[in-house]
Amino acid sequence: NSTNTEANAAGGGQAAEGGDLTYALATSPDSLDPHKSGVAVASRVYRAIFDNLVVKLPDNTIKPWLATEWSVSEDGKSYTFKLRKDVKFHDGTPFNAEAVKFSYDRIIDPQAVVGNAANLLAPYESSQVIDEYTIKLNLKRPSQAFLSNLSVPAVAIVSPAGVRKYGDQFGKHPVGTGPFKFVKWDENAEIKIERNPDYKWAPETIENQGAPYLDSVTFKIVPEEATRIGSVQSGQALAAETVPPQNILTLKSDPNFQLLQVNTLGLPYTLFINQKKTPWNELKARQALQYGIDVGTIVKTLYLGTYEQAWSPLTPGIFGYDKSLENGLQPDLNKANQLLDELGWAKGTDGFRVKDGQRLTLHYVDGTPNREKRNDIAAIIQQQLKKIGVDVKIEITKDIATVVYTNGNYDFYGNSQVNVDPNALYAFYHTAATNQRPTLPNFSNPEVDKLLEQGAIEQDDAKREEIYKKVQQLIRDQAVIIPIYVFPYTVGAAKSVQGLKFDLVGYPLFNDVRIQK
Amino acid sequence: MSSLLEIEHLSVDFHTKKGLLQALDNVSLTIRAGETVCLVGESGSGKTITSKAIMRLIDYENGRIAQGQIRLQGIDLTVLSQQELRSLRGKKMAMVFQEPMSAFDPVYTIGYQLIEIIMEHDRKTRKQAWAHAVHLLNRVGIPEPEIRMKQYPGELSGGMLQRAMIAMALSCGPELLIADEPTTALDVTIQSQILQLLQELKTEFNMSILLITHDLGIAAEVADRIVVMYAGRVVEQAVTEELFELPLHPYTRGLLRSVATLDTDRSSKLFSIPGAIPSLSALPSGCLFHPRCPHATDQCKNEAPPLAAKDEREVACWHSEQLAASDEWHITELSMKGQITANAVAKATEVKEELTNVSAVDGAKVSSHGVQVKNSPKSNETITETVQNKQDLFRVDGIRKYYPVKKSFPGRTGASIRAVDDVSFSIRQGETFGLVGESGSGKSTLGRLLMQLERPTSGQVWFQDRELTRLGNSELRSVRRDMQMIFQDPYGSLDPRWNVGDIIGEPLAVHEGLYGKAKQERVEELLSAVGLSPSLVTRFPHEFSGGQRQRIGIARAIALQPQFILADEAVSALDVSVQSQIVNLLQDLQRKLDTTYLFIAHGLHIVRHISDRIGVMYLGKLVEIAPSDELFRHPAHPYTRGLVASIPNPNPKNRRELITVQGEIPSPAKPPSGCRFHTRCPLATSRCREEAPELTAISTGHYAACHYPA
Amino acid sequence: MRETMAAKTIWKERKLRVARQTGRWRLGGVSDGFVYAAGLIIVFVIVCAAFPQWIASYAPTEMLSDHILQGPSASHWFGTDYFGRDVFSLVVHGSRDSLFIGFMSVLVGGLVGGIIGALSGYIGGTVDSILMRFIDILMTIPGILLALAIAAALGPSLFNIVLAVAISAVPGYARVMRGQIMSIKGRSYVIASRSIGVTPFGIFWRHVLPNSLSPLLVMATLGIGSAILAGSGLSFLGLGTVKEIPDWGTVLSQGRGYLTVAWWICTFPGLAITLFVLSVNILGDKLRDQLDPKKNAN
Amino acid sequence: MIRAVAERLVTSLLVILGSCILVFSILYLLPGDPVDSILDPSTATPEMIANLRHKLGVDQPFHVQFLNYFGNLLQGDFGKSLLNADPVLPKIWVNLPPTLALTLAGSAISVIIGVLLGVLSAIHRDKPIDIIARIVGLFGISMPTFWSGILLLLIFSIHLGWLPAMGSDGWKTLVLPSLTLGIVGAGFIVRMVRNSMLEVINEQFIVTLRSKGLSEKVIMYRHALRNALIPAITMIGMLMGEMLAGAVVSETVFSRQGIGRLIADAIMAKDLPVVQGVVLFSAIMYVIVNLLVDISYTFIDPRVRRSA
Ligand SMILES: Nc1ncnc2c1ncn2[C@@H]1O[C@H](COP(=O)(O)OP(=O)(O)OP(=O)(O)O)[C@@H](O)[C@H]1O
Ligand SMILES: Nc1ncnc2c1ncn2[C@@H]1O[C@H](COP(=O)(O)OP(=O)(O)OP(=O)(O)O)[C@@H](O)[C@H]1O
Ligand SMILES: [Mg+2]
Ligand SMILES: [Mg+2]
Repeated sequence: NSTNTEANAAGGGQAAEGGDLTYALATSPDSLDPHKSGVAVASRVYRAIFDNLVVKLPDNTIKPWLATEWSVSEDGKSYTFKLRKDVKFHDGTPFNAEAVKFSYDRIIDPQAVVGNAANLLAPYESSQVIDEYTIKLNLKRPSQAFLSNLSVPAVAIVSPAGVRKYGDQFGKHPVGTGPFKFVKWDENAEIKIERNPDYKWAPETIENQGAPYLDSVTFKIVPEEATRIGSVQSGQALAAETVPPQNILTLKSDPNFQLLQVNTLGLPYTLFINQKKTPWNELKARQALQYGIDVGTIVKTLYLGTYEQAWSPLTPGIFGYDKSLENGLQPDLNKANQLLDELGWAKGTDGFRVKDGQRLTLHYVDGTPNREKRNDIAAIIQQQLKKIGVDVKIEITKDIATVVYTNGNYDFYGNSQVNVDPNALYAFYHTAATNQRPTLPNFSNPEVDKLLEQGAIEQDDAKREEIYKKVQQLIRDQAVIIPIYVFPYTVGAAKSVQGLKFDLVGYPLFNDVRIQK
Repeated sequence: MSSLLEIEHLSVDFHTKKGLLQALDNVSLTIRAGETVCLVGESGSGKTITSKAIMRLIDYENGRIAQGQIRLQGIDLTVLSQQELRSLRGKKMAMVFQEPMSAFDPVYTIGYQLIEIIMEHDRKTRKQAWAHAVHLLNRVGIPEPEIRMKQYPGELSGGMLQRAMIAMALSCGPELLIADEPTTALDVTIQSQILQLLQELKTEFNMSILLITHDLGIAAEVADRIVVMYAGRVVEQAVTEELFELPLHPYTRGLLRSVATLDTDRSSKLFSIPGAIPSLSALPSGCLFHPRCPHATDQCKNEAPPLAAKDEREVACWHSEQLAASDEWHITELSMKGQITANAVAKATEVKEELTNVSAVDGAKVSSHGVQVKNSPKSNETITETVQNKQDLFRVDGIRKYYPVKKSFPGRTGASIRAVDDVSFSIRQGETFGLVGESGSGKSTLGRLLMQLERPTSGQVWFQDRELTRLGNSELRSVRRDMQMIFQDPYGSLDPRWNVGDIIGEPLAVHEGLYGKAKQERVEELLSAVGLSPSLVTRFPHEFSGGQRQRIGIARAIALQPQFILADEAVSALDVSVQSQIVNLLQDLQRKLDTTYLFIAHGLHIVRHISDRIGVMYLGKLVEIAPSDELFRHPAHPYTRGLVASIPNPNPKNRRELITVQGEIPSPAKPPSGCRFHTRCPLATSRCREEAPELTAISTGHYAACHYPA
Repeated sequence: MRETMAAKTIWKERKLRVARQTGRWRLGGVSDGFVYAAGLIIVFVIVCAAFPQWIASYAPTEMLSDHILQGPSASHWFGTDYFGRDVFSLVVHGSRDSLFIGFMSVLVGGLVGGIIGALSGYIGGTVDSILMRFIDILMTIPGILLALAIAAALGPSLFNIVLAVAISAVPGYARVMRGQIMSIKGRSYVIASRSIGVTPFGIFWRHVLPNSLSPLLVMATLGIGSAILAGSGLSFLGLGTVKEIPDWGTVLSQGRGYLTVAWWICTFPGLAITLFVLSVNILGDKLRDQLDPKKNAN
Repeated sequence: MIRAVAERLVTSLLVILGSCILVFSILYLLPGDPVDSILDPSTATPEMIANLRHKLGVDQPFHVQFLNYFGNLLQGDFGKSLLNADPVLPKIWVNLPPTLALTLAGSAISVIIGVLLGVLSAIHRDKPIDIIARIVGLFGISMPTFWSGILLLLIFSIHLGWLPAMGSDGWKTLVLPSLTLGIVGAGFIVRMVRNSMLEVINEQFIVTLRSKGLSEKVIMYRHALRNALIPAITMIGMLMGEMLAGAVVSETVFSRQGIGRLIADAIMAKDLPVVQGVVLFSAIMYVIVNLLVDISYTFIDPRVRRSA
């Protein structure tokens, strides 16, 4: 799944130890407390400060990290981990079962912390310290995703002493067991982390099992695209993340720079059709959208071939991804028009369709700012759907929470999610419980519901894979969504930067990095 | 005497957007060493340009010397570079300007600006320059020069500044001093002080003076020779006595006759040259003065007369010889003996200007709308008599107006400016009451209090039988139709966005609800009543000259035929000849409408001419009230005597010591104790310092507030 | 400092005359060539806003997806953008909303500010104190922050941008209007009307107001420029709007990321803004010269 | 004098308080919720949201929040950021110096360029220098700041590599941002200085100075300029306010640390205590700058000194 990851590993030259890697981030992290932070950019920083119990490999196998081995109970409701004994937090306190218990309990404690980590840890209920280096985690119900989720940075292990010491301010003074120690955070300017010399518990995905080669990493916060790329070009930073598509091509062809790119895992950027709203509650209407929107052109135009088109509710590379969906549905204006005609929507003089005096409109809600050119997608879709007589009304709002999640006032809303397990589909496509918030597509299909429930607990990987493939096909056939693109994490870097790698979900790993003099 | 400055055939052009404009044409004049030459002429005649041309300052105003030479001690200034000129400016020739307040850089001290020029021209150290500057300030009569050196221009009074300006001009011992209207901006009392100072300095510094003035009185007092300019040309020059004795050019004669003196007969009309000076962009053909000249012939219209020499004097008129020989020509006879009859005026002023002569409209259509016309113009005597029997129109009782001084300490009641302090008097129905006094004495404030434009601090104002000070705002508004005002500043008192018809029609619309055609008709009548063509209704104020604008203001004031008109410095901003036109108009209107005037002015002769009774104000107090002639004949208060004596006398044969009232008017925020005048009074005693004199009658109708009235 | 009042007016009168005369010779203002050029640009832009379809050769919404990011050529004078839209057509059509932002925010801001300033200046006293403290308060908050807060809170829409820019412009107009009213209030023609017995409202309406408006007018003219700039600044800060036909500021701020690969996308709208604002400013300067009382010569 | 200053301080305090109240009300009354910036709406459950709202106190009615905030403020407590519980005051202290450096450098550039061009242009009226200066000035005020900033960045950091593209440490990083900021101010000052110079040059006292035989240089620079600067200084005072606004853009383009960016981000996130804190500071700065302007008047213009 990662095209360029290895490209530089072999690069010759005398890569020296030490040095400072300046790394330009696109936005400022909100907090470096993994349990609290809600934004991906923060994970890119705290990934280097914290470790998890386990690590997940691209082939979807799970390997030890802070845990050396584990076992699952018969009923799938409890996990027992044996922990490494040689691990210390940056503050010098030892890592042990207490620390694991503390961390996980903190995640689900609604008083101490409210954050997205809680969702990942979802069926977790409590834990039992068996001995200093053995811990048993108890779940409310079996979950096949649980172990995978433990590899996600957001459920990393934090230092109990650190949390007690800094309290509220832990996010500004993170203490973990990771390869780098936190040094300082200058608001809106930079975050600095330094090498943890004691580090020797890297997972097997990392080549360098010892302490990192670099002395330090300095994350610069550079929101303006041109400036961020400019900072690499002018030598002020050695690497910059999230290279806009138009610059990817230039950087790729520039002999002084390299471009690293890795696709993220989880749900691709997907437009959800709200089935609560007429006429989109009718299959034919939704299918008309499937045929009317030319996703290929959108992706090609906006991302200039640097992003891959998404075909399924899941991204490629994730467990259970159905590759057969790729290149399946092709845009077809005639079919789209025909479908709408069949529903009785007739084209008026202005080109828009009307039925019972009502114009066929599609309320397209998107957030601001124009992240990953998502607003531009809306603009193109508006023009494409105009051709089949649908009047797209775009609403760009800061207040997604109210418009979309509270009021459900949208026909079309796009979202994506980084995840490591197909169980992520559950939250989006399983019928919402009556007292729960409705899902984005407001989709309710007994067959899909059943499959998703099975998938969550099915222990046989082959069967589980089949289940999710079925789910993907059903969602496609029911025209629940329009998948758009798979987001690649891109980094533009000077040629001198070597050994920069990414984990499964696309977060950078600095353990192996060397700067060539 | 050798000549210091020789100007020969000087022509000056200005580059303008509309092309070349010739401001001076063939001007020649000489100034001999030690001589005082006066340049006179109406506003716009090119006096200032001439002076600036000498200094070559016109170069900075897009001006260019097109022709001619200016030689200062034989050096031709017209060919020098600016660099070379700079060494002459301030050193050999220096200038004093009209308005001292704006002639100093406001952000540097007086001392700095004096030292600056000294160090520029003389090799002196800072210390020497300082000492020299102090010496000069002392010499020009500035008290405490050391302190003044450190003060900023804004902290000195106008008179002080003008003295400092003179000190600055003298600092490098110039051979030629050019003074451009050095006293126009000052009070009469200060004016005479300054003129006296100039006279003294001239001999002391052995300089020549080129004095520019529009006041012939001043010229008569100080000039050795007079050069008369008109529309950028010299029309006449002569030795002062000769010029006053026998002017050769009709323009000079007109100017001389326009001057109201203390001796002119008050019953006669003031003489005025009709029309106005032409603008440079629309000069008439032939003799430039011909459109305004009663003696103009076809020759005058077609051919420009050359400046011809005639025994020591020069004149540019085709007919000067025959005119001078005629009987009527002699001025002194005419004006001093008061033989100008209304008819003569009418004849002299019958011209083709749009300003139709006032007497021409006399009794014309004005009557149709009830404007009362008294066909038998009474002699002055009779007016005064009837007036004395008439009732009081205004009665003012113990009125005061205090303005709080800008408070820097809130809460604490700070000192206040006592602009008007306990004044009581009355104005009779139909009379003209004149109000004189130095600047800041409270004249305008008193006027505003009468009109109830401001509420008094205490005291009462009675208008007929109503106590104005008690009326509410809306009641007052209805009373206002009986009291109107003519303003000092003819430009500022007309809304620039309104046309003449609307301006004059405003009171009609407000009080009589007239609109449209009816209003227009009335406006047209009013226009002709003030001597303007009714066709001008649609014009805007900026399209008129100062005099015409003042007529518009008057038309507005008389629109409702008010009982009372306040004229606050109504003619002060105008040229002499125009002043006369306006005064005549006001008097005519009074006769026709039986209006009562309160006439505020600082030009004493004008006040004397128009007023029946005069009040003299000093520092918020009325110090003397008397019938007009009486006041000038027998001034009782020393202040009044000083004022009267300060008036320059347009009779060169009768020169006298000018200085009369010493010093300057004190601040009304801290008026002196006792008699407020005691600080400047030559007769003051300890009683005056302690006890404030009351206004008491010293003869019938003559009141003075002095312990020792004359 | 005391001054002889009479002489002062003699002076005023004379100075006025001299100034008028010298003014005529010296105040050429901006050289006429520029003024004409500016006028032409403004007229052209207004025509663009009114009848964009006459001038633009493509619809601004037409996305030629196989012609994206093409440089200027004969068929696309200003090149194409990342959607494959014709940049020239975008600029032509975008003029409408840009002008709308410019004019409307000046209108709203000028009206509100003008009214506040007029009330404050004419009534004076407590009303003045209260209104001016309020204006002071507005002044302490930098305009764009206020605009940002409003736009952020109300969401990005053309109307909200106008509102935001207008509100931030209010204090400026209020101050100028107040100062002007206070100076006109003391003029002798106003006192003349008062002495005639015109009601305070009548005086205000017919004398004070008309004579106070010209600096406000000049300011408003110049304000059109700043409003357009402020609007584009808001787009830049992420509060722009997504519309089928974007205004200049939006095109500019959205195209800025392409500056290195396709300079034309943001250069032309940038130039359009700059040229238009420049023209408006030149005209404003000219207007200032023209309305200058010194220029009111015969 | 002391009382005058005291009085002024009191009104200033009232104004500052007023601006806090105003901003508080605007942010409170308009829709949106800081919680949305903290929690990912796609995964947050309603009870998580409710919990957080309660914790932050944003579920309280207006007057309670208001009184709480101002009560704390009076005790010197500026509150904590709603987003990450950072105390506001240190945040401001960290962000203030770079912004001050930026605005000061920007103002310096404006003033230097503005006054220089303004004077030259007035003295050489209608000559080529004048026309060039005025065009430069007009461009300064006619270009969107962010655009000119990005252009400068492209030219000087990316193409020429002379200056850093971002950051806020060292004078080098100050050059481009302050230039971006300064150009705009310079445009206004050129205009202002030119106009007031022309007005001063027409004054009578300039003629007097010439009649004294002083050279044009002395007249223009020693006399005319000083007089012309008086109105320009007010302008500079007002510009400082604008500078802060400009700083928002300049700091964003050049990724500088600073309160411009701080407040822009806080406004977007509806992080009330931070916005309040910054507004309070910017109001104080505004008041101080205007006080400084007034004081500098008394140095340049003796007329003011007297009436004070
Ligand atoms: N810089 C200039 N450019 C063009 N014309 C000018 C200039 N200065 C003065 N004039 C014209 O030259 C004529 C003479 O002006 P000047 O100032 O010399 O008159 P004056 O006799 O001094 O009048 P006043 O008594 O009003 O001072 C006037 O008509 C005036 O319009
Ligand atoms: N509105 C005001 N506020 C404060 N002081 C005032 C006001 N009006 C007039 N004064 C002061 O009152 C005094 C008298 O002024 P006023 O204008 O009545 O004098 P004046 O005799 O008309 O003088 P001038 O001949 O200069 O017109 C002056 O010292 C003046 O400064
Ligand atoms: Mg003159
Ligand atoms: Mg007066």
